[in-house]
Amino acid sequence: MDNNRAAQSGDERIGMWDGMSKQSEMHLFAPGHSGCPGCGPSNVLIQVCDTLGKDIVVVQATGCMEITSTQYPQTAWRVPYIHSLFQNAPAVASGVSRALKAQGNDHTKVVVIAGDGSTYDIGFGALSGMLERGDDVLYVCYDNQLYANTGVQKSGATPYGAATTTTTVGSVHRGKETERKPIAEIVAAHGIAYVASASVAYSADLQNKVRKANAVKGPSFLVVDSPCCLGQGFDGGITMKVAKLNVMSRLWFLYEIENGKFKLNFNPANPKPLQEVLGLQKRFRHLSPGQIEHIQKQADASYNALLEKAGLLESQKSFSSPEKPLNTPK
Amino acid sequence: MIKTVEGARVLAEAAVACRLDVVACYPITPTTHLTEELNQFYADGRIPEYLTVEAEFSAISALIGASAAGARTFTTTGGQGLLYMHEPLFSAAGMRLPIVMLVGNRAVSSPLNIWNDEQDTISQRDTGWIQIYCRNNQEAVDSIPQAFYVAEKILLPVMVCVDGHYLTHAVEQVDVPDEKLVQGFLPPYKYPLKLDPQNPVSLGVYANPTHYQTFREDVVADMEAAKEILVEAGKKWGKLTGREYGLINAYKVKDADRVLLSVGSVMDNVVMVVDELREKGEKVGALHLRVLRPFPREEIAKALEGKKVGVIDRDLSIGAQAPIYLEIAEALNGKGAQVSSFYGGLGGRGVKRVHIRELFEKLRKGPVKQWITTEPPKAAMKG
Amino acid sequence: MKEIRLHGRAGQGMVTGAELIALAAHYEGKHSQAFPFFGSEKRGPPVEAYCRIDDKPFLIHEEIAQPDVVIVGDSSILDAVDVCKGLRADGVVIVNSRKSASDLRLNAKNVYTVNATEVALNHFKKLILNTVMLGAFCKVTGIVRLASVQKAIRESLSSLPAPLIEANVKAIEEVYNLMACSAPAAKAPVVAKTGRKRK
Amino acid sequence: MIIPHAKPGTSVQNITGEWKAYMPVVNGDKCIKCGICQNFCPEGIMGEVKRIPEIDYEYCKGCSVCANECPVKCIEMRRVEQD
Repeated sequence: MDNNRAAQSGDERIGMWDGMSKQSEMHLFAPGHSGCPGCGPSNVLIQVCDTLGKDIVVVQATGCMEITSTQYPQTAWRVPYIHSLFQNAPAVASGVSRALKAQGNDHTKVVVIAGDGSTYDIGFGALSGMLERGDDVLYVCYDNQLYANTGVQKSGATPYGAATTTTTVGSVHRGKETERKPIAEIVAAHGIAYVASASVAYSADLQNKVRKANAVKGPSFLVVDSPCCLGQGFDGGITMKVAKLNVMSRLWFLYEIENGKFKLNFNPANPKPLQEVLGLQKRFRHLSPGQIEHIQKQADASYNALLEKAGLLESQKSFSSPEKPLNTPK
Repeated sequence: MIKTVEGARVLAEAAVACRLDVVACYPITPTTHLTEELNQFYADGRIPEYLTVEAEFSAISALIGASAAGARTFTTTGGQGLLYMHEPLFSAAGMRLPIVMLVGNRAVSSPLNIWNDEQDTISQRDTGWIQIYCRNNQEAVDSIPQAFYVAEKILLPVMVCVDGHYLTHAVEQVDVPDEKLVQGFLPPYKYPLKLDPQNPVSLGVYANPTHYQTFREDVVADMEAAKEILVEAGKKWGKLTGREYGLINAYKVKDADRVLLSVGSVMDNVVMVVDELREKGEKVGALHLRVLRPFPREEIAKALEGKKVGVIDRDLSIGAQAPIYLEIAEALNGKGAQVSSFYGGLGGRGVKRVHIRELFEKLRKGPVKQWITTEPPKAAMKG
Repeated sequence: MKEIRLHGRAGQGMVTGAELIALAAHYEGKHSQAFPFFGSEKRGPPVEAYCRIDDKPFLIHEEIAQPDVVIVGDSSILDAVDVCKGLRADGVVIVNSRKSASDLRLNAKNVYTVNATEVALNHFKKLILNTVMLGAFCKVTGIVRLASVQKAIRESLSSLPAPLIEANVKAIEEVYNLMACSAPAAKAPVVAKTGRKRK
Repeated sequence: MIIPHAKPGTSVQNITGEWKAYMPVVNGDKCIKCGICQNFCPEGIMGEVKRIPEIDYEYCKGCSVCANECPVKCIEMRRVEQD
């Protein structure tokens, strides 16, 4: 598990790195940010930035990671960074990438780093516009399945059944009554070259996908499961355990969609019982047997759909069709 | 009954007592607790429909549809959220839809700031929405049923504006009107041209130059007519609760030579200082501008003729004089009054009693135009 | 008028502590107000909350600059935050610390310390410090009575599981008894007025 | 004229280490230098991978992710001596 410290051998370190200790100078996302103890998204930022290196511009949407990292006069970012509003990061990123291009810079990568609220909901229109324009932007969504910064409200990424402060548990309604948005498939449907679903707890897979997405000329998209202890209701110390269990219990999948072609990176053939991961989280404490059964059915259905799209279903194995030539030149 | 409760949470009770049909909310500080409390009422079946929209732009858009279809509608937002409603705010007023919204006043970006001032609602004063400002949570709770009463009678949407943090997050004693009292005050909602297959009218039409301005003239005329209905609602509410409301609230102004005027919770602090200074024999007064739209020009002129008036703007019109000051100065034109403009208290600095004492002093000389609550800024700004 | 400022770290319950005092004062027929420092919903950084109590209604919407009482739930913030800022001359400071009052070297005359963390960790898994500190507050100042705060705990924390509510009620009593000094005689309660007239 | 901005990495001035009630202590002998703790630390202050972790307690918030994820359980959470 090589955390691939940012490649910056030999360059001068004017102000970019001034830390109080060797450890505090190591990463492109510095310590001292005010994320909660055990914050999943904070770790995603460190892994993503270190993998991408210094030659990037980060465009951020309002959200937990923006508020905790840029409280004037301090910032945790050691790379060029811009934040404007909650719903316009993809548009801002398009602007930055076109400006760099206009000035003859074709190497600096523009990277949007946004939460699920801005990605699935308020900024979704701007995201779709950016994808259709084919702007050269790498979009990373740290997905903690809720609006954390404003105190745990529901987002389009909140799973079925989960209690949040806007899918409250009462005598008539009990938690979220709709499924998550399949954001990766929706983004892939725009016909872009690379989309991937990763997890904070599978570092090698995550960093590999960051590298592949970075290599794409044009839009690429990563959604990264990054559990939020405060919002999902568990102690910060087990954030990575919850993330691993999400994958092992078919609640989160590791896969890639390259030019529309699905590739499963991890096949949870015999999944862990749902109760193990659901039981760790306060947001699921109220679930009725019926709701748990619904989640189980949904998890298995998603799994089988993914197997089918990746051509791994038993029935497909006998006559898997040859690789179809790409229709859209990329 | 009197409760010790947080502003944002008790406002949900006041709204639900009006028997809402459709609520659509997007969470934003400082009104998240109200958004959450409304959802709890929905989860317990007290509100039939609650949309968790993906953005404030869609909150108002959803309520435009619901209101036109005959539902009584309510939402809440603040700061950036209100700014993201800017376009549909005009549309809702132009379509004469009586939507009621509770705005938790908050500073506007950039820089980003979640604390209190009134830049957000002041920047939306031209949208055609009636604007009621509240000095404290009692006035806020009392103003929601009155907002529906006025909106549904004159068919114009209403913003009830409540200072974020200082009021939305203040836990204090509030006499919460129960549903029976509110139902006695508020007639059921009947939108005359409801979207109805039995009467398939088209709403939100396209008007060419011949007709467009006629509609705008009608909105302007009805906004003026709303003054009477606001006073009517305030009187009717007074009979039921003992707390009467009007367009303005003049406290010890009649014989005052110096008066401070503003909107929102700062006026409670001014009232406390007025009491202090009156004990020392100083003839000072406080005038709360409860209704900013429609702007009560005549009432202001009558109340402040010949006095030294200080207008506190916790908002800005960048490149011009402070917005509320400008309107007050115009209303007092030729009335022998001396109007000063004090602006500041932005982004959570607030205007505290220590500042208010200074402002009353400055009014002795006047008229002046200056910042208030200026900390030693330049040093802090170096960054 | 009594003005109280509570200090601690986000997630330790100091905001709830201010609300419990305000509620307790209301039960005793007084007028009260509480409101929190204000920031985004994160655990960890220092926060403060405010509470005002008076016999007559008051109309104040501003932070507390000259507190009569300062309550510090987490002494680890002492070098980051000047908790005694603006403290009134005869003001009282109550600090959760194992050190003696003098060792803390705070610039205040009346400083009381209590090892509330230990009591809290006996009753709760997490470091919830509000109720334990309120036990010391009632004992030292007598501004509100212990029974009123316990009633406020039962009523406003009703959504919590019952054993946790009782743990809070017991913990506050334990600290109340732990505090060495005696509380000044509490004034007789005033019967709550019916409607509340706002000018 | 002031453009709202902040200089890179200045968050290091914010010593978050005071937040912790518990602190991780590494038993170097049992450590197999797998790098999991360095990789998963949300503050990124456990030093280089492939080395025994050196924790910068100025920033460690005591979240215990490292202790929970260590495959050989060589990191122990100990109560911070509050004064």
